[in-house]
Amino acid sequence: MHLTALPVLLPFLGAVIVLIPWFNKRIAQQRLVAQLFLLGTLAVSIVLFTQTMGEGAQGYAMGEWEAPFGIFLIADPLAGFMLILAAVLALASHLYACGGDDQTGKFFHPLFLFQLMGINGAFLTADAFNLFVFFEILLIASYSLLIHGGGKERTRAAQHYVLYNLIGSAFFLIALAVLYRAYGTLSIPDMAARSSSLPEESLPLAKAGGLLLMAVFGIKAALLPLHFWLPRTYSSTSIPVAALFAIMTKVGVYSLWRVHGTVFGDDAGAVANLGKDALMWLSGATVIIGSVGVLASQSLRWLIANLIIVSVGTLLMTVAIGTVAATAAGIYYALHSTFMSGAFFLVAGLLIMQRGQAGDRLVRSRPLRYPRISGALFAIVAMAMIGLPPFSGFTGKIFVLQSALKSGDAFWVWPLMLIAGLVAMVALSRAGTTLFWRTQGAVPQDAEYRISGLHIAAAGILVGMSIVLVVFAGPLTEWSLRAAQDMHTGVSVMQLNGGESK
Amino acid sequence: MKRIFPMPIHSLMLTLVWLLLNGWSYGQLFLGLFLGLMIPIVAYPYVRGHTSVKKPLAMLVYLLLLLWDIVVANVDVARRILMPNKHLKPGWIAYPLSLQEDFPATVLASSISLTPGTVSVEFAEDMSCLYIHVLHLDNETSLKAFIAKRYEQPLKEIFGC
Amino acid sequence: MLNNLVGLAVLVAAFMVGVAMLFCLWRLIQGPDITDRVLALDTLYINSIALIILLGLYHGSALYYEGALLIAMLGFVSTAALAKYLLRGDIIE
Amino acid sequence: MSDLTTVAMTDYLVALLVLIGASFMLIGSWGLVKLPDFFTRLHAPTKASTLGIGATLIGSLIWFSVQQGSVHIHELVISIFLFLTAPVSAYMMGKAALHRHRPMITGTKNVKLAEKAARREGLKKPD
Amino acid sequence: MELIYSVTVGVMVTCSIFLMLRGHTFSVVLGLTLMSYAVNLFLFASGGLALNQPAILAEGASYADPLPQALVLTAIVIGFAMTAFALILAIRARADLGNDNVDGRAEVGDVLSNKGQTVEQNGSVREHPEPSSGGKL
Amino acid sequence: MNLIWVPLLPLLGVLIPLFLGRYPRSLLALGTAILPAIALGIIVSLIPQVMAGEYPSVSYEWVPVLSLSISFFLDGLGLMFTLLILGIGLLVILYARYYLSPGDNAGRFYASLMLFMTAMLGVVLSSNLIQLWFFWELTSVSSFLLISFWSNRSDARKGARMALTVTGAGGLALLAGLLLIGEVVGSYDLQTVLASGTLIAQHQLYPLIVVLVLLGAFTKSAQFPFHFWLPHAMAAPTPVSAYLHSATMVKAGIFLMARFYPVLSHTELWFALVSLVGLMTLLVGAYTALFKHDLKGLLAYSTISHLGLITLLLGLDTELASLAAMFHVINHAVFKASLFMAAGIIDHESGSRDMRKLNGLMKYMPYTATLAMVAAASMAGVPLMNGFLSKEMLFAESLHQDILGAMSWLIPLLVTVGGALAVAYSLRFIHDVFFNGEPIDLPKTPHEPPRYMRVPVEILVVLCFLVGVFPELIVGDLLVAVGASLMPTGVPEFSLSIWHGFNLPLLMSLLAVLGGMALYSQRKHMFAFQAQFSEVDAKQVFEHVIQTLARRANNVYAFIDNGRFQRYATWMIVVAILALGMPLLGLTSAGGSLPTSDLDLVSLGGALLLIVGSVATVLLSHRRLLALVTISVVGLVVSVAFAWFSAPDLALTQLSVEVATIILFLLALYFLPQKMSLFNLPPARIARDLGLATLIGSLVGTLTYAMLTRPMESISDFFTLNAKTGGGGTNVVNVILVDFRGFDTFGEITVLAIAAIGIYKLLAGIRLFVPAADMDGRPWSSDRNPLMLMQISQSLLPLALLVSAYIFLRGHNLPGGGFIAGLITAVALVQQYVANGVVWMRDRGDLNFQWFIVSGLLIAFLSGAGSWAFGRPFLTTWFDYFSLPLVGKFELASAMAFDLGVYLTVIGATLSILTNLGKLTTTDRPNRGGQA
Ligand code: NA
Ligand code: NA
Repeated sequence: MHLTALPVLLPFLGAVIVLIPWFNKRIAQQRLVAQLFLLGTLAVSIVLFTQTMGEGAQGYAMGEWEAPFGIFLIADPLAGFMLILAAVLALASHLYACGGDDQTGKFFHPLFLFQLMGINGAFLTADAFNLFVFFEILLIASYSLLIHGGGKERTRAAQHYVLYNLIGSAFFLIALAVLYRAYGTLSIPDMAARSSSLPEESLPLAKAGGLLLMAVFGIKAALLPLHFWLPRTYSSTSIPVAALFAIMTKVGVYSLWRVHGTVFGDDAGAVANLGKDALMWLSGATVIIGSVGVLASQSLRWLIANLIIVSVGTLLMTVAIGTVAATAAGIYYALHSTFMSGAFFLVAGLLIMQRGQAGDRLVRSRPLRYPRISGALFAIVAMAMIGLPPFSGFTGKIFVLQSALKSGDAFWVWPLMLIAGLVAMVALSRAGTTLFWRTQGAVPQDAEYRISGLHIAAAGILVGMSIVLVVFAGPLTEWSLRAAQDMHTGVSVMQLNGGESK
Repeated sequence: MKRIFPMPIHSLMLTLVWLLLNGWSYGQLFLGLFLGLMIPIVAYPYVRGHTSVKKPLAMLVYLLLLLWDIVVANVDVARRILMPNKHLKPGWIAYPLSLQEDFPATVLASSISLTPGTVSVEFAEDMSCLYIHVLHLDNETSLKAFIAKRYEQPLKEIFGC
Repeated sequence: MLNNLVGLAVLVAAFMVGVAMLFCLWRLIQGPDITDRVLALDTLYINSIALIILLGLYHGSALYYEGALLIAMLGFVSTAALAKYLLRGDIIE
Repeated sequence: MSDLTTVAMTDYLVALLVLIGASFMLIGSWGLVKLPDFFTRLHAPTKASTLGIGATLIGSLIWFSVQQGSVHIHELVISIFLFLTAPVSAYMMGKAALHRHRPMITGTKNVKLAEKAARREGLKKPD
Repeated sequence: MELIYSVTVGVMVTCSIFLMLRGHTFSVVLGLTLMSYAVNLFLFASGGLALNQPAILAEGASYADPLPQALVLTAIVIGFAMTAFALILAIRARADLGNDNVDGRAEVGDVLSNKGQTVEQNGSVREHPEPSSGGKL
Repeated sequence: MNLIWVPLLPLLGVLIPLFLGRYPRSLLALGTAILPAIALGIIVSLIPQVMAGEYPSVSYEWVPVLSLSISFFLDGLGLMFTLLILGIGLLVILYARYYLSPGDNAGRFYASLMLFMTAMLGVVLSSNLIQLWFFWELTSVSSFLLISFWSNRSDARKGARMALTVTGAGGLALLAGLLLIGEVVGSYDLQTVLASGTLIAQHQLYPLIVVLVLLGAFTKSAQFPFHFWLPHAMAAPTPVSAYLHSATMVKAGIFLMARFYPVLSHTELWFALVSLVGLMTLLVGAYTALFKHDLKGLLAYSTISHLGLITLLLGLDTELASLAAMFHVINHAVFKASLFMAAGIIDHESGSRDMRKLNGLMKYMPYTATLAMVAAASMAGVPLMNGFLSKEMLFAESLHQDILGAMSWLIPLLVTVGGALAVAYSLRFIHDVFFNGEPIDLPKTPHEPPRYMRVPVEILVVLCFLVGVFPELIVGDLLVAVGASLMPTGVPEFSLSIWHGFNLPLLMSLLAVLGGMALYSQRKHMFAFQAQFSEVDAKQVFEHVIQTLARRANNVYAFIDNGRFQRYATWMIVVAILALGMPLLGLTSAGGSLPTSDLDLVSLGGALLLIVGSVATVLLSHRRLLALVTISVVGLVVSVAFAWFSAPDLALTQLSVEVATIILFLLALYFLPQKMSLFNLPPARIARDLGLATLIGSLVGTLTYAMLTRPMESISDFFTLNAKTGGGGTNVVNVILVDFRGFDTFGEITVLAIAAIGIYKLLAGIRLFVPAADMDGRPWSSDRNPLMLMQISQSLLPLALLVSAYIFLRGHNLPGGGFIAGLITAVALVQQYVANGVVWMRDRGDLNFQWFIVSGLLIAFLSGAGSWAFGRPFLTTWFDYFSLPLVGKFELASAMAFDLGVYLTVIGATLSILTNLGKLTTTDRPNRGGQA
């Protein structure tokens, strides 16, 4: 019954519990509690997902106030997908962190859980301002996680990331204010319902607000030219945090789906498909710039960060296409690209631990101590990222390509996507051969080059998702389609109030 | 007793202020008393051992006197502000302190500052004197005598030192 | 409701306080030293208290009172902190 | 009848108090503009905070008490705060000004005392 | 009234954006603070301007729109948390990188420090060498 | 047996070598060979069915949404390729057992080989377009692993990457082509597609489809100009070259062209493209082969040439030509695989592949030499060998075309030249290696290889001979079956006899042989001629291209992203300007239909204060403390403005936050440089920034005006109507905060708590710059705790706590609430720190902020979750009115508990934020900081 609220409240409660001073010096207990809560969140997310697939969207009226006045959480299949995605990613990243990264500073575990709370809240909330609040939660948690472990590079990156996002938050508020004035409501379903009948006078406000909000989500999603924060942030933070951050861009994309897909969707009258053209151009440009970055990258993490930009650009192209099929493709692609980005960072972490001074720079170094397992993981995740079969990248790529073909957008989507794939192949084959094969000297035997089973398991979980995504591509793509349909249909205010008896 | 009721005068005054804030009712009285009890317990560690007021009544008289002085001095200073600057004769005096405890000295300095025309700016390190800036310094000795008689003397009695 | 006499007086008073605030603003811009500016800010706090009380009087509403109370409490804190900064740099040491 | 007179009386009183308060406010702030050096200007806010606010508050107090028919004296708390804090603010700003060796107009008496006091602030006057 | 309100908000936004485009953390945070004032005023304006109509029941017949007020309240608090973080981060950056440039690279013309010292966590004080200007990443 | 086992068995076979890796080499090879052998058995058992035209097939659903299924079928074309893949594959497994040295990781080698075999089988058996592509890409990937097998060698890594890149690029084109075909046909089922020839040919996308599919085929089959990767793939171990780069993978492109022959051929475009590219490849390959001194290099270019030959045949517009192409696929696979194996033996037993050193090997390894010479004869197209037959067919068919119109006679001529070149390089292979004097400087003395290493070569050479002599008997039926795949409408009559009488093709053959001999005899001159041209190393060119690309990318990247925050912020602002500006541009006037209200003097004064304060903040921002003072004015006036515009709660909140912010700034300022130069930037920059700022400022201002003058239908009335009855409070704003939108507040205190934690982290282990002097270089005062401040602050604390209690308790009905109360408490406590110092406070019991935060958050959570006990959603509030004697009526509400949580969190977070920073400098700071 309260299931819909639990993906937000469980991480919160977990965070507060591990924040109790008793835990301060008890790292093992912190890990245990955090893992339990993460597992709980995953379980809840899965149950919630199956429920939404069975019974349709689940609304949850915070404070039992009816829509559109109170704050609602809505779990629909799309949200369910994202929740599971976030939970699995968080679980694996956290597992990795338990290998020792969590001890390089205080309060890792509460922050990690708070981060998940913010992300899940953003996925669930059906209220525009509440979305802002959850954005802030996930942002402030990300600021704090970003600097975990310290170091000059992290400070430098944090400086950009924090200040940049603060400006973004200011714009978010401006956009919300304008939209509130135009719509007189903050509930996203209510806004969607009012869109087609907005008075003439309010249209400029609605448009200005909607476009600015698109820009704000574009910042999170790393849409060109708002993507600059990403590479440095992702490549300088600690490995498990970078892995978790892989979902951050998807929050932006998701918000575009949620807000712009419904409030400014096809049925929105005079504000229908607001900003779609701009999104088309910019998403394409994002893919290009990301690819340029991929070619230019001098270190593995920088490379991964740019690959994330490419994948986000691809995702945004599906948003720009905007058909149900494209959204479905986007959903599946989001699952794939998020898991793989996270997995790639964890794999990079394994390599960094084995390469000593060389770190993740793409230069000659000593041979790896565990070439087989790290090589296998690297190969899988790299192939998935490029879009080579038999891993999830190829299904994702084909899904997107097909949806673009059906909507008549192939002429611009295809060349970009295919060339980006080629660029990724060039860069990753170069990086891979350098990292694994351009070696000199003997295999180091010192303890510091050792990696733990925990690290490998964590990376393995995420890398394994690319196989899961392919093996179960059948049902997953069908579910994506269902989720996309539900998303485009939207949930009406009436449904919300009917679904939740007062 | 001290632990439960660390600052009885404070408690009373707080209850009073509470009633000032909320108006009179039995409910507010209870609430005020409750807060008057609780707050000192919370705040007690952070309040230095004040020199306590030995003669509360004299304190009241002192305050009323001060109030009157404020009114009178305000008018005087207002006049000086409105006059051209060239008539102004600002100056400094070092008032020799005979009040040595911190709190009474603070009250004295505050009184001096509250009455317009004089501002207590600094204590000597050894508390031997109080440096006062005077907006219009006519007669240094009479001012010192005035302060001593009007403020310092009563304060000595109030605080019993 | 406010009657004409008091209403007029309050309006005039508010205007005077407003002018007083502009005087403070002048000092704030003019300086010449940071201490002058802090002083101007401190005076602004006090003027604001008066303005808010007058506002309450004008509207016949007691709701503005807490605002004045808070400025009285908190204005002091910031003046003290600014002065402490000028003296010691480190305000919490 | 007597009620009406009371109202009229309090009206005049309130109006007067409010105007007095505002006048002192204005004069204090004018002093801030007009007075020649920092230390003389330091005297200005005390006017505003004592009689200026005081009179206004009493005006408000009387008016609300009469209007609402019950004693309404929470304005006093503001005064308590101001009376407690204004001297400290002045003291702190004065100390800062001494520390910073703010110049005084020529003709200020006993400047040496100020220098002596400033020594407490850990600095000799630069030549 | 509406006009002057709008002009004020506009000027505040202008000033804040200009500050944010300066290259120093302090200016940027200052700009952000100013921005949050402006944004709060803006958000507040979405409910319209009302004189003497507080959203307290039984005070008057009509009320100012309470919703934007609640939103602004939340925004103020969040803004405070964010400003605090950004400011402390600026200190951290100064400590780690030796300058207060937003990019962590000192530029010619930056005032680097007033002959600062470094205090170690254990309390010992040591002279901090003047960071060289024009340092590169 | 089910067809699915054919690709599945080799896939399972990947695991065997991985597990047998440490066992003896023979066992490993045997273990690896078992499963493909079974698969071959299955295929052989299916041959009769295929010959009868009943194609075995199997299909499982996989991803219906993508039209991707697991579907295989076996037709003649597939059969021919399957036999090659499995047959030669088995021979290669045997051969590699001897070829690999003990130092090589044979397990990995065999596993990769099996993976490749699976991929190849998948390609030729697929009956789903996307699945075909799936395996197609898998061949690229697995061949990458095989080429780079000796991964410590730079040339192996580079060769592998180059092969991957080129074939990968082709693969992407192929994917596009296949998806287009699927879209045009409406099905991704290959058999449906193959039956839709006219549908595709008449579609407007047909040219694009042809180009894309051919790009895939040409890159894979090393057709000019994509041929350059193949020679560098020779860095692979020789078994790999024999298998991938002669028999199978490079034939995948040929397979693709053959596979889609029924639907894509028969147009000018197809024939022109395929034949010309094939011809070009044939000539370039053959010519280059002649000059290669490396044995494998010669064979590689020869392979390119023969692939061109096959392509050319597929491009000649006759049915017999395409049959000949298929025939040559078999022939070339057989002789070239054996030649590679022979070359491998030579390399293995002599330690060199350089034909300038290898001489007279006939003496040292006569048996191997004989085998190699027979195979080379086949390569040259000598009669009685299989190569002769297919080449004769080429010569014959080259006469039956009109691709070049009037210039079509060029084709037979050029084909003959190609034949001559083939003869020449074959001659060189034979003469230069096995005769031509004595070996020079060989690392080893050559000798015959182990017995069983020769077996694969023997088998293949015998096949060359048998096919050459009994073509009809051995491959006749197979070719018919293959023909049925290419030409569903019917296979033309053809004869595979070795003797067709004296005819033009035979003459051409003769010419080719004579010309080749002539060429070889004049080789010295030719080598000298060729030596004038500097040899282009494709690997270096490729590497150079990639590096240039990376460098260019780097430049572009650096140009776009200069790592400067200002750049990023500028972009963001530009985007915001566009987002806000576009909709506003269409407006004729910013004003809407609502009437505006009059301006009063106080508002004007307030606006003036705000404007001047903001501008002053900018102008003074280089003198930071001053800027701080001016911005405080702005903050103060904003709070007064909130009071002015009927928002007392906002005024209170803004005020308390304001003070906390000032303290924070002051704390921060101590550790930051006190001054900076504001305008040290070029004036153009200042102007630009100013322009941008003004632009966005004007837009936001306009938007404000537009908002204020437009009517709105808001949901807000609900809140005023229900605040008292539903939320139990008269302060609607507070009821919204703790009830209607309590979830926002819940999030908000979480933000505050996280900020506190984050700030704690930021300050951990920080090494601070502590200024010894203020911004004017003045040392700090020595008076730590000014007397009056100390004394009065302590008196204020209880009072402040009382006020905060007051504010807290009335919040629900009047302005106030937990947040403001919390801030007041926190500020009052901070004031104690300011006045008395950290040490003093610590001595009196330090506050544990963590507990404050935790208990605050927990209370807020529990007050929200408490409603669960009553079956209500999170944060559902409860309130009721009670009455007690004397006290009278009072209200209790669960929202108060929530507000208490807010209160505690705010205290904890604010104190933690402010005092943690303050505490940093405390550790034994010398009293006279200035003179320390
Ligand atoms: Na005085
Ligand atoms: Na030779």
